[in-house]
Amino acid sequence: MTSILESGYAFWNPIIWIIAFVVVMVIVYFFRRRGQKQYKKDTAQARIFLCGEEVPEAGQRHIRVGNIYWGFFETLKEYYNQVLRPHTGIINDYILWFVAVTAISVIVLLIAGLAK
Amino acid sequence: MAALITHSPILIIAIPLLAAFLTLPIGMASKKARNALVIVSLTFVAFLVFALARDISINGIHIYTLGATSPDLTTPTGFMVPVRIILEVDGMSILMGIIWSIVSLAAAIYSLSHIASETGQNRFYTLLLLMVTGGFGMMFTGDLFNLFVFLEIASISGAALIAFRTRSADTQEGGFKYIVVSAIAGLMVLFAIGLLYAQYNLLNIGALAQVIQYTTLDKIALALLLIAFAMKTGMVPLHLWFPDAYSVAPASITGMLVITSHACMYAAFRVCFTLYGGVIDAPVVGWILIVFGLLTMFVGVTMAVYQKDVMRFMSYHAISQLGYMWVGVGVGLAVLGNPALLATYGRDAISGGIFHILNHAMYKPLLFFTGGALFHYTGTRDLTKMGGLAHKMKWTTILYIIGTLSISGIPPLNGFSSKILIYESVFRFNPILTIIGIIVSILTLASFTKAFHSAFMGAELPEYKEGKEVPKSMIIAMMILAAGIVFITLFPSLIVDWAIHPAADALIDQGAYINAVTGAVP
Amino acid sequence: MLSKIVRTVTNEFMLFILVFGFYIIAHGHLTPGGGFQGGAVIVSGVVMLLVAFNSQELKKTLHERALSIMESTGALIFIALAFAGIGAAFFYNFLVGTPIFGRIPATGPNPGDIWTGGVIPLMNFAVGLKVIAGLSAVVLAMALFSSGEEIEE
Amino acid sequence: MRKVVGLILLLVLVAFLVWGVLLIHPFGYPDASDMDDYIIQNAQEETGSNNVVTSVVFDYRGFDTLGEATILFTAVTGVLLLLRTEKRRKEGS
Amino acid sequence: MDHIPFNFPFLAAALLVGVSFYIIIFKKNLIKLIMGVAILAAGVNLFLVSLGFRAGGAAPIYTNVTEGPMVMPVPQALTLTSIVINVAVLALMLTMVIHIYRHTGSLDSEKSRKMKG
Repeated sequence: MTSILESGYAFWNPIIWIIAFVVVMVIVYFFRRRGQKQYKKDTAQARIFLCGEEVPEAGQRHIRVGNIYWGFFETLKEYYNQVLRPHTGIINDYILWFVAVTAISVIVLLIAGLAK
Repeated sequence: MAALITHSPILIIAIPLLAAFLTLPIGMASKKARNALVIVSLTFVAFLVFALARDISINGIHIYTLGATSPDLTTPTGFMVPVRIILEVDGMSILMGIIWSIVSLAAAIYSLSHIASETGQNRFYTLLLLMVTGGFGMMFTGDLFNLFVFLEIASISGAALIAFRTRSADTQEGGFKYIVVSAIAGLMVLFAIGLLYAQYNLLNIGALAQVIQYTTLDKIALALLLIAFAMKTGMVPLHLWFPDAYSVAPASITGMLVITSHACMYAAFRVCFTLYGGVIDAPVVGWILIVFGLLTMFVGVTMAVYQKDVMRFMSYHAISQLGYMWVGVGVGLAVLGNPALLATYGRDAISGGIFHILNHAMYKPLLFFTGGALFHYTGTRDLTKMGGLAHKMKWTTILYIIGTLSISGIPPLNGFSSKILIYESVFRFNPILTIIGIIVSILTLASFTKAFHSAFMGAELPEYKEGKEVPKSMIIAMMILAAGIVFITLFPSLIVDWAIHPAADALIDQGAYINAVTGAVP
Repeated sequence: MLSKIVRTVTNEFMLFILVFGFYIIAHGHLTPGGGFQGGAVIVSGVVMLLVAFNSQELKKTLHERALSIMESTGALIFIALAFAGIGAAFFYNFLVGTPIFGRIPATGPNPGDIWTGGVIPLMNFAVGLKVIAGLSAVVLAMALFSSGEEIEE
Repeated sequence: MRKVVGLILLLVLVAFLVWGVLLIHPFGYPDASDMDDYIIQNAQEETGSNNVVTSVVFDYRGFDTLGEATILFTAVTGVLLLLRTEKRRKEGS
Repeated sequence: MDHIPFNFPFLAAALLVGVSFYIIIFKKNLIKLIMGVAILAAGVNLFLVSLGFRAGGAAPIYTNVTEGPMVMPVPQALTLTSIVINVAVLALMLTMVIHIYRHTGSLDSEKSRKMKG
């Protein structure tokens, strides 16, 4: 069987997963069949109801990317202040980082060599 | 046919070069002939790569000595040291070659309509073919200085292609940052090569690996080589140039630049495992790779959630995915000196990292291509201006969903197959790494959901009412990569047994690489 | 455009520069030098022309399109010479021992013979052609661009 | 702040480089020279060229020279691509 | 360490690398930055070519050479390759700087930071 992936002490087989997924989908479809029968598209039923207010245009209705995950960024504000500081966009800083990492790794390698 | 296989390593490098030299005169005559030349040469190269892969899976490492009286005469008769340049193709090299051939062909097909409205197309295709040459040379060469030369070819052509759209200032800025970073990394690599040459008077990787002694000079050279290649790969905190350069390039070139960064990562692995494999202080270097890899994963994905430019967003995701490979292979390197642990989980970790390279090379160019399709349709890279595009771009939406599920490791797609390999093997080395990896995977899914909602979902925006799906060749190029994803998804263990484990063993088994060059018993 | 004296002297000197560059290219396998060095010498002459006359004047004689084709030709000759040896191996020096450039010099110090070197003199010529065309095109393009008007595609 | 940290790290790196180059063989007395000795002895009858450097550039390491010429070609192509004319862009090549 | 007095070329190469890194890191003018890259390339080339020197060696060219040791030919070939590569890189860098100056009207690397974060 060419689709059983032996990974350490477990195995992974996409075929089995896909079969199970299809079975679950069929069950879900049967439940959905038992829903409202008299629903019709393109009638008053399908229109958006905003507790009586009239619905804004598509342009305003769409939630732009700036408003998504607002709480996430609000919570991690400190982290982002820290992590945004190196991203200056100045080419000189990029090379400074290169020099820094090279020097540090040379020190680490030499000290490890001495320890031996 | 046998002669074709014998000469295939050099043909794979030389045919795109020949096509690149021919592109300009032919393109001045007719555009159709030029496009046909590009596509046909790349297809033939892909065929050669697969033929060579089959040959290597049967006969082992493939050697090609340039300029000798016969290609397998690595050292002059009666002399122990290789003098000429030697191309050496083993399992790892040919895996990278397969990836590069598929992605470059897809990128060429994508470019046919993506840059159809720009000037300077002859030189664009010339540089694209030269970039293909540089990538193949980096992957197949067995000579350190030759590696530097092809690294420079790939870097210069990539920088010129990043700055292709000269109308806006940010393309020039991105190209300038890329070329400065590449030049300095390349010169540091050259300095390290000089340090090695001064001691051993050798340039061939296999011959050097036989006599290297890990003196102080070798340590400095190792640090220079490793950090220079890591900078070209985009490892945090050396990643700062990465989004600036990748977000402004034409989308097809961005898809190829991802693979060139993988080629630099391959060079770093080659240095750690093959060149220094016998003498390296494995736990220390392994932990350096692991720590920087974790940093890369986490910083990359958190910065990606923050982005509003679709291409920058995907570039930061490319950075964070590179972290998985560093961690996986770093764990394997950390236990390199311990055969028991290596057999228990080290080989699985290395296999997971390499398998993730393959998967990432399939879905990340696909995502960059979808981003380019969005740019092609809306004329902007800003996610805040997009919305409701799924109504018009049905194919792009489906392909974007495939790439998203794959990159965030949702079963059953291929991203999950490699991530589970990495997770389970790394868990036995240190559970913290697995936990961080899973957190990063969750954040990846979250950020891609955000981008998907803001770009595709929602009602049809008035400014994008008219306009139709992107041209056919772009869809075909994305389809090629999506087909690769589906194939790897359905038959993971087929790929692992035929391509990934040979590659991992080629990295681990240093003696075979040395034997192929010197013929001496290690 | 500089004064008439400068332009005349430049025209006279250009001949000597061409001869010297050609000598360096042709004797690359006997004396220090080669394709890159000789090409650089000739391109320095082109830069001298660019200083004496201005770039618009030079554009009338040096067409960027022709320079591109010339450079591609040099590159194609080079890679064709490399491919020609593929009977043995890529880059095999297949001309050693043949009548053309095939003589083997006496081992050790010798006065030197122009008909030696196999493919090396031919590769020198190909690289020289390539360097002349390429660097002249770059210098001309930069001069034209910074003087306000652009090269034609 | 940035200047101080940068200077310190730069000095560290330069100190390591200086220490490293001082550990190399004495200038003019290389330790190992097998490859170069072989080339110096056999270049004449193998390539028929008096100039050993040229024989290295075009025969022993000719592939590097091909890459070098390719790099020059790449740079020229890139420069002419970036400095291409503006007016042809209107009608779209 | 008795051979330190002989290593002045290597020392000069290392110091050139240091000077060039100082220029690249602390000079905000893009042209000066390119000069720094050029000096870095010069340092690496000096290091490479001085590796192959033999005391009292002649140039490895048999045309009318006097008997005696010859310096190593391979580092000279590598240096030739590296010089041409750096010429190519500098040409491309200058082209991009010309374009940046056209677009932003300044050569300050702090002005050309449209993309950050």
